[in-house]
Amino acid sequence: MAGDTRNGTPQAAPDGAPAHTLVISDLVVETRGREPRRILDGVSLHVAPGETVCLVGESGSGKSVSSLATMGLLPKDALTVRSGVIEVEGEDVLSASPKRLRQLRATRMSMIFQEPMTALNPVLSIEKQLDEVLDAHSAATGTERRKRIRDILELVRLPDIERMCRSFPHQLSGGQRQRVMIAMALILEPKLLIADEPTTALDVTTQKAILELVADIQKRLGTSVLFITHDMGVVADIADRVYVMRHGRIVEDGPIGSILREPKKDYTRDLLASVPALSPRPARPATSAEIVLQTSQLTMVYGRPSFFRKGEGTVAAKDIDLVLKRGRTLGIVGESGSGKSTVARCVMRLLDPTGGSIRLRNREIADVSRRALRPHRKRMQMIFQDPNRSLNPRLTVGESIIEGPINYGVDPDSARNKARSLLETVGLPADAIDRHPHQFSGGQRQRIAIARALALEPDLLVADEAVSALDVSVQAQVLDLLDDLQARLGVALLFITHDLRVAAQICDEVAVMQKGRIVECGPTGEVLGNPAEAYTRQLIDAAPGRFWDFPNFRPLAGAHEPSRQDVMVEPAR
Amino acid sequence: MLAYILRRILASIPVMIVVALFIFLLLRLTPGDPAAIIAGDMATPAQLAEIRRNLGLDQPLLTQFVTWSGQLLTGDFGQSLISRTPVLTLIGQRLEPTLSLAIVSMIMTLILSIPMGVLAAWRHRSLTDSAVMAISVLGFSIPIFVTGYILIQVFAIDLKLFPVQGFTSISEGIGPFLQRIFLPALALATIYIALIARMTRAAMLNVLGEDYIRTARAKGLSERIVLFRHALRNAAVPILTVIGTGFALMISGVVVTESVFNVPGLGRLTVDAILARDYPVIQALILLTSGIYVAVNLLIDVSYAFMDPRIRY
Amino acid sequence: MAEHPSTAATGPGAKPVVRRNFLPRIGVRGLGLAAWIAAFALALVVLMALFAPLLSPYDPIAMNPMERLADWSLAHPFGTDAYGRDVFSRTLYGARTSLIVGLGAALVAVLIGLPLGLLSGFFRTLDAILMRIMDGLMAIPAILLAIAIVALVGSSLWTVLVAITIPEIPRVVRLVRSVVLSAREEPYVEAAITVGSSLPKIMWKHLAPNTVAPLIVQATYVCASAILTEAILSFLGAGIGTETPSWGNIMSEGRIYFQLKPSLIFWPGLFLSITILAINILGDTARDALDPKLGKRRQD
Amino acid sequence: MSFIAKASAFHPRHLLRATLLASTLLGAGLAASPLQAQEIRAVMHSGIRVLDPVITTAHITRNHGYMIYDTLLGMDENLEPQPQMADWQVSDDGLTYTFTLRDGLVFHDGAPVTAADAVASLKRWGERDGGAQMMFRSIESLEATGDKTFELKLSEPFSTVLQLLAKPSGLPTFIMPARVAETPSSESITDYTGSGPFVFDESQFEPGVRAVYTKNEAYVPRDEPPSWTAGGKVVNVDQVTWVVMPDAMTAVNAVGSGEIDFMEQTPYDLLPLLEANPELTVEVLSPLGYQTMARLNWLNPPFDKVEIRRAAMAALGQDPILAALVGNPQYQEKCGSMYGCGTPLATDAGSELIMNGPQPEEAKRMLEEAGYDGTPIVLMQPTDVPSIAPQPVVAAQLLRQAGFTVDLQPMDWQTLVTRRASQAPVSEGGWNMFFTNWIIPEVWSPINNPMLNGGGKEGAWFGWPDDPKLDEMRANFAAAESEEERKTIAADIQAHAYEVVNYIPVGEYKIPSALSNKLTGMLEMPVPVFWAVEKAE
Repeated sequence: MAGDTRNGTPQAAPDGAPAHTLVISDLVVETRGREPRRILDGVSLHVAPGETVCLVGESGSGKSVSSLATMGLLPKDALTVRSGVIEVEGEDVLSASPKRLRQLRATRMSMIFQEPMTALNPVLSIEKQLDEVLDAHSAATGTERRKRIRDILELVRLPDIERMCRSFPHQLSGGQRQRVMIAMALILEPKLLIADEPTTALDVTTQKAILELVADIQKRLGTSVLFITHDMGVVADIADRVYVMRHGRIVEDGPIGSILREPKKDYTRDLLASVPALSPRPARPATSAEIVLQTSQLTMVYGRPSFFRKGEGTVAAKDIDLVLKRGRTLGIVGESGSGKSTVARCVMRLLDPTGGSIRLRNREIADVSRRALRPHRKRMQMIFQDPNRSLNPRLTVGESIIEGPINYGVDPDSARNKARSLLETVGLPADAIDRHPHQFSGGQRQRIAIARALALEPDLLVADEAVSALDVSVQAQVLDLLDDLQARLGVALLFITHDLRVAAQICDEVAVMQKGRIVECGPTGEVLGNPAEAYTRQLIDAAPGRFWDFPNFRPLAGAHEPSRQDVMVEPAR
Repeated sequence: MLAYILRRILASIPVMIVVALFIFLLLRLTPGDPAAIIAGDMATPAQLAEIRRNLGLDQPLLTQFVTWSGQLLTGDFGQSLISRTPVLTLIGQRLEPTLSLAIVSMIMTLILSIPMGVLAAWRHRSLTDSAVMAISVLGFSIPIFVTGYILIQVFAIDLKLFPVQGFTSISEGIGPFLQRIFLPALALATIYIALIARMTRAAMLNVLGEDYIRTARAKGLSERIVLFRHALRNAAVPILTVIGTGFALMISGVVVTESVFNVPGLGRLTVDAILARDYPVIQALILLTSGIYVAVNLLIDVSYAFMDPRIRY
Repeated sequence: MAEHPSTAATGPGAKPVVRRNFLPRIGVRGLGLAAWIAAFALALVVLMALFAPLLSPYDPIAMNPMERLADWSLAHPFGTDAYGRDVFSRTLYGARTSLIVGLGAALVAVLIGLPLGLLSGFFRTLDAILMRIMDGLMAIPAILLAIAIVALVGSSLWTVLVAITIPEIPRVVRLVRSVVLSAREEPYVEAAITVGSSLPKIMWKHLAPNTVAPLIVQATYVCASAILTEAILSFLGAGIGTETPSWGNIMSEGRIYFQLKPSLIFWPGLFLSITILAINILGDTARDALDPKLGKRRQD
Repeated sequence: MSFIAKASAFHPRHLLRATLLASTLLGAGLAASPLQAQEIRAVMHSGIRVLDPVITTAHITRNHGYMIYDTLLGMDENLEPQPQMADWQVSDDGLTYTFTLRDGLVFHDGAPVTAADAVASLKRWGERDGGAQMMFRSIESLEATGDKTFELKLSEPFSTVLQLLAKPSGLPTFIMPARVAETPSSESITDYTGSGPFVFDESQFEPGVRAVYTKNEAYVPRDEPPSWTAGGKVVNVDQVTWVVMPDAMTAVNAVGSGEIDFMEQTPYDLLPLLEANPELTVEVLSPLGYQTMARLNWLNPPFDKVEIRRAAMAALGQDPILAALVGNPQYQEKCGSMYGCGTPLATDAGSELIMNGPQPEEAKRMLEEAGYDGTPIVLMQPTDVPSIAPQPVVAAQLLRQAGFTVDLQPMDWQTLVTRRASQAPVSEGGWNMFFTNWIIPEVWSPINNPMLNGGGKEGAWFGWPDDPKLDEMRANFAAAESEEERKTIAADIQAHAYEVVNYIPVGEYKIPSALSNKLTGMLEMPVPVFWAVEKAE
């Protein structure tokens, strides 16, 4: 049954054995316990020397499990390999002894992980963490090891290497940490590098730099890369070949070009269709002149000096001027730490801004007391990033939705009736009202959160990274829903996102933030189509797969075909 | 860091004032009359009153408190009402046994409990894990005086390996010292071993699920290095915390152990002083133990920074 | 914290955060054998305590000085103590006292600690004052405090209970406070703020339930340690009076006969250890089942 | 013993192994480390804390007094006063006593003992001791008449001057340097210079841990053989160390293992352990023993009524109380004499009610007649003093059987001694009943028996009987000329005291001591002393 996916032929099998750096055939992984559940169901794939293979799929598709199985790192008490073969450079790793497996790691196969924040040991210095790889696998002397460490850190283009060596992970930026991870993985020049979502947690500009680095080193060392990602944009940028996974099986595989242009399976097509393109939405005519939200000189400074604390404090947002009209969507985009969420939380008065004004329907709310704020609260509502956490897991869906209306004096019965119809509005069955959030998927939970926000009939909806935690297919649906609701209810939407492509899909106007300030603001088409600021351009350039029009299975008009070479010649940032 | 320590010390001043005031009031409101202890069974009420006046116990509470705290500020802890010995001399005499007991017991605890906890976490849900947990839960479930009696019966009386009771100063040689301190320290350590082994296991279980442990394994490091270099150091903070809060547990353990093994330490001094209503001694001792408790926990907070470079004060 | 929450988990590839926030849902199947045995033993002890008057052959305080320190016999399954009282009956009634002390301490500590912790977690000014007082209370060695309190009010069951409970309160307050401090950052609490819920409502509906799981775990430890502390207080002569038999004072009165009549200390000791063992095992089970992160949370 | 098996089941194997290993390393096996030659290590009945033998009547402080001080007179085993530091002459009218100090008496600091020192010490003693207070009311003057002689002049006849000066317990006449004796009697002394057979080593004193006494090389003993506190105090050891062991179990183990040479009071129930040890001797050193008694509060109902006090006496009985307290016929004795049995004044006058107890039915009847309204009796129980803890528990049961309502209140001894001083009603912290113990020499005459004082709220001992008749009888006793007369008056006093239920003696007991067989020649007397005794190498 998995045989039909083994049709890909290695593109560049060099002469001489082994033909493949990695071969996985018919791998079956199950959960442990009395009623085993299949996590991987006959997965087969191979990676040729020097090749970059992308394993793409949504959450829960089993792509990470495949890589962990290869490294012999499956959580022993939870998962077990039922059958199948995994060979690295011809050696069977499934039947290898623990000792042999340890020897293979870092020398033949290496892995880098998604969260560079947590994947490095926080209490050991960078040098120590690199050194112990050499210590475990080579007989090199101290001097040799020190030199090797500095060489590899140079290779991954880290600045100020001596300081780096002494540093601890928390003292580095996310990108630097991921470079350290790469250095650690490659210090013994293994033939296989498995990269499990290595750039997902990074900002786009950093992501771009890391992708370039991987490609560059791969070329120099001839490493084979198995790259696991959910992001079709990334796939389009780096892959030689692609495996699409779903529910523990390989759905489709093939060279990058054919997958993107001629996907054979419905799932692949759907996946590609829901990838947001960087092309701005067509401009909408303004429906109302009524200003729902206006901020001026809004400023938020953390940690102002006190008796025990000297210094200036951290400026999270400064002089933010925004105007949002009824029925319109204003996007705030920026990388992590740019202050976009601070602005959202100030607007919601979850934070008390340290300066400036916030006017909600022409009423000043920036400095009113909590009590005086209460009547205004129902006029603005928020959708949070993580639907797993923004719904109280102990309350039923209904209880969560009617909490607000009851606070404002609606009687419980009519509030419940309203909740039912709201649930239907957001595309859920009315009987969902008595269930608990954990019985729903992430996308459904976000719909519930939207229903809750709408229950108070707000004029302003603030969505803080509201689709970032969702799979692309779900993401597209939620964006559609928001758009639809806006059209029907005329609510104004303040949309916070780090993802330019998402912003392009939904926003009428976009404000680009950097280091707490707005660097550029204007209609989406203008800002994204013809950026005035270098920073905006930089962001746009870094967006993965920006040359490809995924939903239409073709390159974007006017853009040239993406290629790996194209990525590689870009200078590192 | 220095500023942090300074700030913490400043912050502990109100704590100590709360302690001092609380103890003072509690004691003075407690029925009991040191004069009666001094005078014995035959004294008449008039004689008692005379002795009380002599000790200044007839003064209003506030006056007594002001006098006492005034003396404290000059470093004068007063003298025992009963034996007229300066309180500091009394404490000085009893410090070594208690410190020895606490330190030896702590060393035993660390030697035994940390490997136990690490092992249990590493072999999570195995027989070893269950065994380690059973031992430590058992250690937690037997009153310390029973543990003490059993140890005495088995090791001192039946096997004649150790003396039954008492304390020998370390100045009389390390051998005799260890020989006397071994059983009481072991009795005292049982609860602590249980506590720390459990905490170590729990903290290690947490840490072993972290990404960097997976990274360490992916680097092909041996399990020993993964466990002790990577996991244990990261698990140190909660373990240290429990060592700090468990210190309070140790104090109550010390009181009992000192009685059972007749170790002439501070614990016994405190109980004697409470039973005799020897106010200056009780006040000084509780202030001292509270001070030590606060200091130990400050020390532990500071040591976090050495265990975990992310923590900066 | 340089990282902003908005990047904590981006992208659909992020692993779903598994949160076990729900009320204790320990499935029957989830319990290990040890937990089963523990639950059974505890149930037995509770039944013993409940039906002590029916089960005991003698009045636990009726003495017969002529028949003191009797060995095991059919009439006295556990022998008699120094007053000639039936140790079996005393042990049964002792279960009552010890359980009252244990459960009482846990309950009272939670009842007082929960509101204080909730308030402390929410109001900074109150927090500063309350925490200094709690620090002070915590710094005073519990056993010494207990001795002093028992000396102050006399040694009845209730004063011993109070004396044992007071030192436990700061721990509960700190626990609740720490849970509140972390839970109030949860988006669903912010969501409740944005829908205009009042502070008491937020505390009660959204924050308090978070404390249930850790409190259950903490309560088992308070319970176990209260029973032990009662025994230690008895040992030090500051325990419950002999007319209210407790395992602690039976053992304490019998400890001098340790070598001659081990049964005096063995039986109550056995019940005490089994009970505490059972409570501890259940507490551990509850912790493993409820909150794997509890151990990581610093106490302060 | 089965404990080994049980214990190793309790503890993991590795623990055992570690322990064995550690002990081998330590070269263990010598359970008893070699003691310093000629040192006697003793566990006394309690720890010594108060070092002033005049300010307190605590027995341990008295014992301490006998170590480092000499007494003016001694008392021999026939209860006869004998010269110790001084000899005496009595004038024909019996009103003037002349004392002459013997030669060779030197304080530890080298100064000779003078008559002035003796006079100052006696005066301080006279302010504290109950009997002495009574005597001093009859003293006209007490003055030194020379370096070695002093004179005591009575204003009226007082029959027991020598008995008081020689009494071995309560407050004996310890002689201190005048500078020390000038300390007010309500203030503890801080200078522990004496002239006794041992020197107190202040540097090694740790209250609650140990007290160390070294041989006084300068001490010149009398030539007579020792007999109680009379005769020569010849010290045969270099040092005596009193070790405090709060846990009786630990002390018994320590004696058993040879770490301790002498344990003054052994718990009866542990005697089998000690008796089975061939290296130990268990014997009663104090031939007179102890009296245990109940005191009722005359101020508070229901014991303000003599009928109800009598009912309580009928309800109690010596047998059950002694059984709970001692439980060993060898060491307990029913005794109806308030002056102790086997003493010169011993009598059973008026003791029928308590000697025939417990009589619950009789007591019930008496209660009914007295119209007892069920007022609860607050009976105080000290939980931390093993020798007084059981009596109230048994009494509570006996009283309840007789129809009393009893509120048995456990507390520590300190709370008890404070509370018993309260004359307030029960609702305001007062009390109805408590128990305590005396050694016989403390109660053996109407003069020094603290209970036999009818001074009421001001003058009497706790319980405050207001009984002028009793005080009158005591005065007669003090003035009595002959032994016969004294005996008669004492019997009358006792009969009267029983009639009004001044207090209720509930039996006598003796406490065995445990001695290492290395010790020989330990004196049998009411006070444990460490002269005469020898210790084998």
